[in-house]
Amino acid sequence: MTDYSLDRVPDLAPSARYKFATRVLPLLLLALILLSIPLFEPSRTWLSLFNAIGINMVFALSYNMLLGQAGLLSFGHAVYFGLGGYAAMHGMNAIENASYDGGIWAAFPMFGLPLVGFAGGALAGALIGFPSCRRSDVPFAMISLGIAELVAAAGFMFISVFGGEEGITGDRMNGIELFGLSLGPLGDVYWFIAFWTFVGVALMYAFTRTPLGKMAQAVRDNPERVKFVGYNPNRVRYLVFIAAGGFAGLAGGMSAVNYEIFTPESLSVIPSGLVLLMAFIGGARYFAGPILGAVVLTYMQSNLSDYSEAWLLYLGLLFIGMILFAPGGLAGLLLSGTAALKHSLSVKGLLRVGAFASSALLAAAGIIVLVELAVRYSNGFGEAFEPFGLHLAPDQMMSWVVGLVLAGVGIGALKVLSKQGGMGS
Amino acid sequence: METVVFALLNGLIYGLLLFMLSSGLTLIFSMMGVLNFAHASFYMLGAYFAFTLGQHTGFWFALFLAPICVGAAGACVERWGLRKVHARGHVAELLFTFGLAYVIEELVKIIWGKFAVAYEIPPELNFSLFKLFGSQYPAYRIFMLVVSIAMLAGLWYLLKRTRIGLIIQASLTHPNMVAHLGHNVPRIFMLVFAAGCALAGLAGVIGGNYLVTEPSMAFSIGPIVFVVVVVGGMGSLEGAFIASLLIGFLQTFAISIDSSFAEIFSFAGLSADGDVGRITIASLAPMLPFILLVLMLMLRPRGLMGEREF
Amino acid sequence: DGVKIGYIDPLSGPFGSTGDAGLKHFRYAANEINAAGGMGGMQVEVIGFDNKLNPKESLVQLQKAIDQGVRFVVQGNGSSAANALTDAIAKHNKRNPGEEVLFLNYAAVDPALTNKKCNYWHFRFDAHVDMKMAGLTDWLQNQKDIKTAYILAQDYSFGRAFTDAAKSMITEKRPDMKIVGAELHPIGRVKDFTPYVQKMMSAKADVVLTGNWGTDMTLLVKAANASGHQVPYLTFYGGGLGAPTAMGQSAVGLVKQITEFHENIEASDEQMARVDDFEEVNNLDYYYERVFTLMNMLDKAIDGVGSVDVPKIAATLEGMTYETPYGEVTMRADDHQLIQPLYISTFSEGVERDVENTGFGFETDIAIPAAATELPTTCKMRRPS
Amino acid sequence: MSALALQLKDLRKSFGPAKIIEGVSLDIARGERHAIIGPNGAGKSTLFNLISGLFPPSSGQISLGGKQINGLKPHQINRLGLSRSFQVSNIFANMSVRENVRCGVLWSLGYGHSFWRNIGNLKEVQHKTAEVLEKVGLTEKADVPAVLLTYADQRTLEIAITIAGGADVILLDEPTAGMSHSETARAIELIERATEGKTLLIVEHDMGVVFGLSDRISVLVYGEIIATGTPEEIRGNARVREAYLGDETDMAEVTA
Amino acid sequence: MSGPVANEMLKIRDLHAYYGKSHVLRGVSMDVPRGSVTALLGRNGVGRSTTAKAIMGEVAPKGDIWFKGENISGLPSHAIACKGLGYVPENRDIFPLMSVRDNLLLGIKDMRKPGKWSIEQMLDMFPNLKSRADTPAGVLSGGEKQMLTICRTLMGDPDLIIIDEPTEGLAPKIVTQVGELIAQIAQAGVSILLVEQKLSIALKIAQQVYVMGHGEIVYHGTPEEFRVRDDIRREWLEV
Ligand SMILES: Nc1ncnc2c1ncn2[C@@H]1O[C@H](COP(=O)(O)OP(=O)(O)OP(=O)(O)O)[C@@H](O)[C@H]1O
Ligand SMILES: Nc1ncnc2c1ncn2[C@@H]1O[C@H](COP(=O)(O)OP(=O)(O)OP(=O)(O)O)[C@@H](O)[C@H]1O
Ligand SMILES: CC(C)C[C@H](N)C(=O)O
Ligand SMILES: [Mg+2]
Ligand SMILES: [Mg+2]
Repeated sequence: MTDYSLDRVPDLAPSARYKFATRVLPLLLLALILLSIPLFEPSRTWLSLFNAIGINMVFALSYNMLLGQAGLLSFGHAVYFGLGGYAAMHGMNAIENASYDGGIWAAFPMFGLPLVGFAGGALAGALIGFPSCRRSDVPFAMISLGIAELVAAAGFMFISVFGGEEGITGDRMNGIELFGLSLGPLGDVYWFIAFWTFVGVALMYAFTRTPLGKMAQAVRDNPERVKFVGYNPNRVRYLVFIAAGGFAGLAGGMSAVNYEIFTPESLSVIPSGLVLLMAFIGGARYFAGPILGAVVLTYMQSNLSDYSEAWLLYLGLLFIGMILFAPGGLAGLLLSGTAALKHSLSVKGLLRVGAFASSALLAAAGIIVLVELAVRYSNGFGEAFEPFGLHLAPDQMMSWVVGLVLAGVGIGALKVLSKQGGMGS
Repeated sequence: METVVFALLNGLIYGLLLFMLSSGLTLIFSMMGVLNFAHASFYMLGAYFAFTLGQHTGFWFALFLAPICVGAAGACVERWGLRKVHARGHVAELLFTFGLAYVIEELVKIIWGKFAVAYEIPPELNFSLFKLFGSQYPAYRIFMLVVSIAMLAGLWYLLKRTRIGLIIQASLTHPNMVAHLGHNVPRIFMLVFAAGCALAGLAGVIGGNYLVTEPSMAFSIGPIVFVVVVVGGMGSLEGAFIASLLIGFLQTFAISIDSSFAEIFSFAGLSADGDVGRITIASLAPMLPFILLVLMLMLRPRGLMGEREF
Repeated sequence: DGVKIGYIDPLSGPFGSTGDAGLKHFRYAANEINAAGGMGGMQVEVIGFDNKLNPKESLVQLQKAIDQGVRFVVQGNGSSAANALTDAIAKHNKRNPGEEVLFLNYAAVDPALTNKKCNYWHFRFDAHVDMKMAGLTDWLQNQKDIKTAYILAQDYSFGRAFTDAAKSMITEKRPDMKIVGAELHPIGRVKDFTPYVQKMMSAKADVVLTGNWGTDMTLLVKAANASGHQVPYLTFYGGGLGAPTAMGQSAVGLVKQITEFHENIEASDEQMARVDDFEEVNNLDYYYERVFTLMNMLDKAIDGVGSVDVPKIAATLEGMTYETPYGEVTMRADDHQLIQPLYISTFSEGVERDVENTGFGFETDIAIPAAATELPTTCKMRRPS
Repeated sequence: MSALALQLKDLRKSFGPAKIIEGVSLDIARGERHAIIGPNGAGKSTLFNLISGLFPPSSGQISLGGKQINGLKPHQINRLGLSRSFQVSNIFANMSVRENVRCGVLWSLGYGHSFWRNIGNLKEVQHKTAEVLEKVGLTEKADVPAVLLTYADQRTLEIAITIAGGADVILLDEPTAGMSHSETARAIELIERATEGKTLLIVEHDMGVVFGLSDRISVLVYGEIIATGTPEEIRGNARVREAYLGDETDMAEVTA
Repeated sequence: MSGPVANEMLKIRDLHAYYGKSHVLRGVSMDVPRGSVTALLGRNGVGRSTTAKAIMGEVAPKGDIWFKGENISGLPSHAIACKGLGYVPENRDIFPLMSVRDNLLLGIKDMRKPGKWSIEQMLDMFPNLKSRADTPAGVLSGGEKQMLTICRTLMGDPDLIIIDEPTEGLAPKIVTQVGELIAQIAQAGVSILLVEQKLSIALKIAQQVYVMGHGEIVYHGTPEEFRVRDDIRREWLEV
């Protein structure tokens, strides 16, 4: 069976340079970014945003192990995030108690809590995944939905474990310190989050390149055929599910330390839906997609919500727009945009990409004006929408016309452009 | 006795409401294979439309107009949205409707505000029909019963007596072939989706004032509707009917049982302290449908009456 | 540069309208104070933060509020969120000396907040569960023809405290009475209370005690109404937003509430003018007198300190007395619990001032003087040195 | 070790009331190339599905190298050294050709579900994959996504995945269906090369292929084997002719 | 370009079609006279099926397609079918879970207008199908499936049927039967465009033959003329 001879078989492996550029470089870049952020001395607001982004990155990537890699659509991934987080919360409290009464937990640094989260998430994945991974596609999605509802409901019921409506809280400033971080101030927490974000991203990336990771992709593509190359697709799904649960738990552990509270709500369908949005909007087909999605969505969630009450509407519209016109998500758009530029680095090509981008912007601006006007109209406080020094009052016909015209021209231009052939062709 | 009768009556009404909600979903699901995540959002739209229309035309006109408006909204959604993702398979469709649910909820908040609106039962129906064990039985519930039975009958006819069902089922797997036989598949899809949404809208008109009309009403009832459709069995109207009633009864019976696990255990000679003992059967009620869902999918994925797995 | 008050309560979802009503009270009070020159000469701004009634989200919003320069956090809807906030604020104050934040609680009434879990940075301006329950059960003591009681509350710390208090106080004050049912239901998730009401009816309860509020109260009353349940309902929040509309004629004489305010309590013309103006401006019933108490006491404290020096303001608030339109109130220093007069009132017809334009309103049965509401505390207050 | 690679004993399968396979018994020796022919709907693919574990048989026995395999799952049977292809191309559409083949290789080299090894560093896997690609002539297209392959190349890839795991018993279901004559010829040559020293069970309608390639032929008609024998015996069998091949003139034209 | 002639059922001029970027049909022109059987021959992959799909609107056509004097290029598939063009695709596409009878029922375009053929008549004509009228069509044998698709198309009363490789993958014996069926339909007055690879059938029943190569028509003649053109066969058909 192994009678191949080295000289006869061509070497198909990619060059070392290619490998470095596509596999090592991005991780180095990530590390660089994480390391350089504190150099800009971000404010508390920014730090809390970065911390939230780090948590969501790991969470969204873990979700994408299911959706993007194994092709499993889950509406209940927050269950593993939450259970991991709860495990970490209990760990946190155990460390606190041990710091008074002693015990083995006294030797466990707060910094390592995400590992407890990982164990919790993976264990939950192993328990829940066992029955649910016997199905795929829509039945799997429905099972995940049912389980999320069940676990969340149980969360409200088993008070000693989940703390009921109020959840359980803890104090991260206990136990032994690692790397000289007391974890008290936000700046310390940033290093903690940055460390685990990097570890999580790197490990999940490595996972895609293992035999199991590759077979997960095969299962996504064609589960039927996988059976006939010696693999049990259910087993492959199950193992990926456990890993995804573990990494979700890791994110949960990070979140436990960051917020020092966990409530049963975080096990429910709502955060599960949000992580789905992140992975999909970012681009489930690409490894980096969910990272983009996490950045964009977390930013929207914490900042856009200050500017506009309708941010969830924008989020929904963005999501729907992605499904309809860009199933590759933001990552896909970026890639095809750069590819288009690279391929036709002509004036015409540039003009095309530019035209696309500007008409998309125009349409977006129009829609935003309309939505914001509507929000203000329905609030009835008589407020005006004042972007860039403009004064658009909802009770003036003119404002609405502006919005309609912008949106109409933008959408019309997009239509014309796409009729002339897809982007970049 | 009393308890049982009440539980039966309440379960029946709740079950019928669930059926009204899920019948449209069953229609869409069985014919188009689309598990419409936004179905409950159309239910919500029905309630809000009826509220607004009712202020101008009165309840009885709204009862007809609102579902038509919802159906039209559904048709638009199909025409300019769902149709585009159809070719990319069920998961893409599911995701689309998932996003749609978000959008509808936010639009409702913008149009009608973030809080409940005062959508009330019409005065003509706001009286108690009879008295049972000292408790009144409102006429509106009988009205709900009548409407849902009518819905069942109408749908039955549509599904079993016309060729539309066949055409759509065929076009699920072989859309091109069906077109080559001369059937305008996209239009039929649009009509079916619109009809399903209109049914949800009707449920909203009727359920909105029976319960509450507020922006989160879709989200809170949505998952249960899936339970009904899945437990009833892929695309089976009878199944959906039975499952609705089953879940209705299950939940109301659970609420009316007044014992906790501690009592049950001690009855069995065991002792249960702490959390498990504290839990009452009644508080398990909201979980029961989902337990049923998960068990059903694992043990009998075709559901109670479904002809095929999905 | 002004006093920023962060209002962290639900502003969307099932309890959104309740939170919104509270915010309107705070904004009105702030305007009043600003018109009179502000707090210590500084203008007051009340910023709303939507916590969706979720403790974790409350902390996220708290973080945001602090980042925006908020030093005073007000919250009330939900003891679950209050418990999380009081913890988090204590931790924040410990970790960020010089940037302390004060938690002024206007409605979360879990007794633990001023007992076991009391902390220096938390002040409560509403009477807690045990205080209110004491009032209601005192009334029960004289109703000898009421023999059976049913308790319904939401399943979270407040609801559990309500149930515990009801059970123990009834057994203590009316040993002859029988508790025929005590039920905790998930908060904000019951859509139809008919099964619960029918359970009460089959259990033959003579009286219902409920701590429900927000939509849970509205829906409960609606179901009771539809089933024709004609027994007294002893409530904390029967006059809360939406409930009176749902009650209507059939609740007259039956629904009672215990509060620090209702519109038909004797008060000065000045106060009544404020009530009228509030209702006109906001198209909403004046409900939270304690919001004005809170804001005015804070005003008084800041006026005294002269700057936004939070630890000093806290020290000034401790033990402060203040004259409200309904009598004198004291912020008890031992546990930071406001001691104020309470009123038991009944939903009635033909009252002077109605609620929610229903034609019905509340009428006082019993006025409980502030001193009589006082209960001992287990709080061991640790004050910063 | 049994001398028989594959043995079917009174195998039966029905779907509901429809009896599709009605008592098939067949002995296939090690190293034999055995073709199964028969009219459409005779149950040839179903027979393959039974052997490869896609469906459990209603009754009867299947043994692979003397070991009972009926009732085992497809992946278990595959691990025992039996691999099959499909009548309709069944490949990993979104993966590249190389990744497709690699999926076929992984289990047989013992990498199973490992998640601690970088697949890029598994020299053995790379070589085996490259070897299979070379053998079927897809090396040039190694990095092309499988969906973009021409039909004939997809059929070839189907065969490549099937043989990649190095199974001893290979089942091919109409490997040349839809191919042109020259493509068919190439495919047959490939099959001959790839299955050297292995046991081959093949379903084909192309009589040229069948008669040229196989050592023995079985004719399956309505779920029953009506004849088994060498190509000459089958050609001369009157029953086979009547049930399947039709009269001489037609055949000449069809296979011309 | 000349307008349609009354005698022509189908007239195609300079038809192009693309799959993504690949240019598959490069200017196909051909005619199908009323009441005739026309065979379209060619190797695998030269674009015969694509021609059929382009006519039926399944692949976007560029060029002119006149059917009964009307340009149908660019219409949606169902509209083309409603004009009287029947199509039997190469993969048969029966509805496997539905009964044979339901499959036939779906062939009817408008239930209100009874067509030339009734389901019962159709079943009487094909005893094989009749005995399985109520079984799911998925369990039919390949030959029966092929008959069913043809019958189903007939239920819609087409004036012209395009049949794509009806004998592909069929056992030799069944091939003959299907050939007979097609001849029978032609006798009933339905025009037929037969897309084939096997010469035996095509040459037996067709009145004219087109040969396709690389997306173009490379030969046109009668079967008699074609039989002697070994050069064409060798170059374009590999026989
Ligand atoms: N859906 C498709 N996408 C891309 N290319 C296609 C598609 N279908 C066919 N092709 C390509 O177009 C060309 C013509 O295909 P067509 O199916 O028309 O050939 P044909 O002559 O009917 O051959 P066959 O014998 O395979 O049916 C082929 O090269 C084929 O690979
Ligand atoms: N899962 C199934 N359920 C019901 N009937 C089935 C199933 N699979 C196959 N059949 C039926 O079994 C019979 C044999 O089918 P099979 O695919 O084995 O035929 P075949 O000999 O491979 O024919 P072909 O040469 O056309 O590929 C057919 O009538 C088919 O419809
Ligand atoms: C606003 C209030 C009704 C809140 C409630 N009393 C609680 O403590 O949770
Ligand atoms: Mg077959
Ligand atoms: Mg073809």
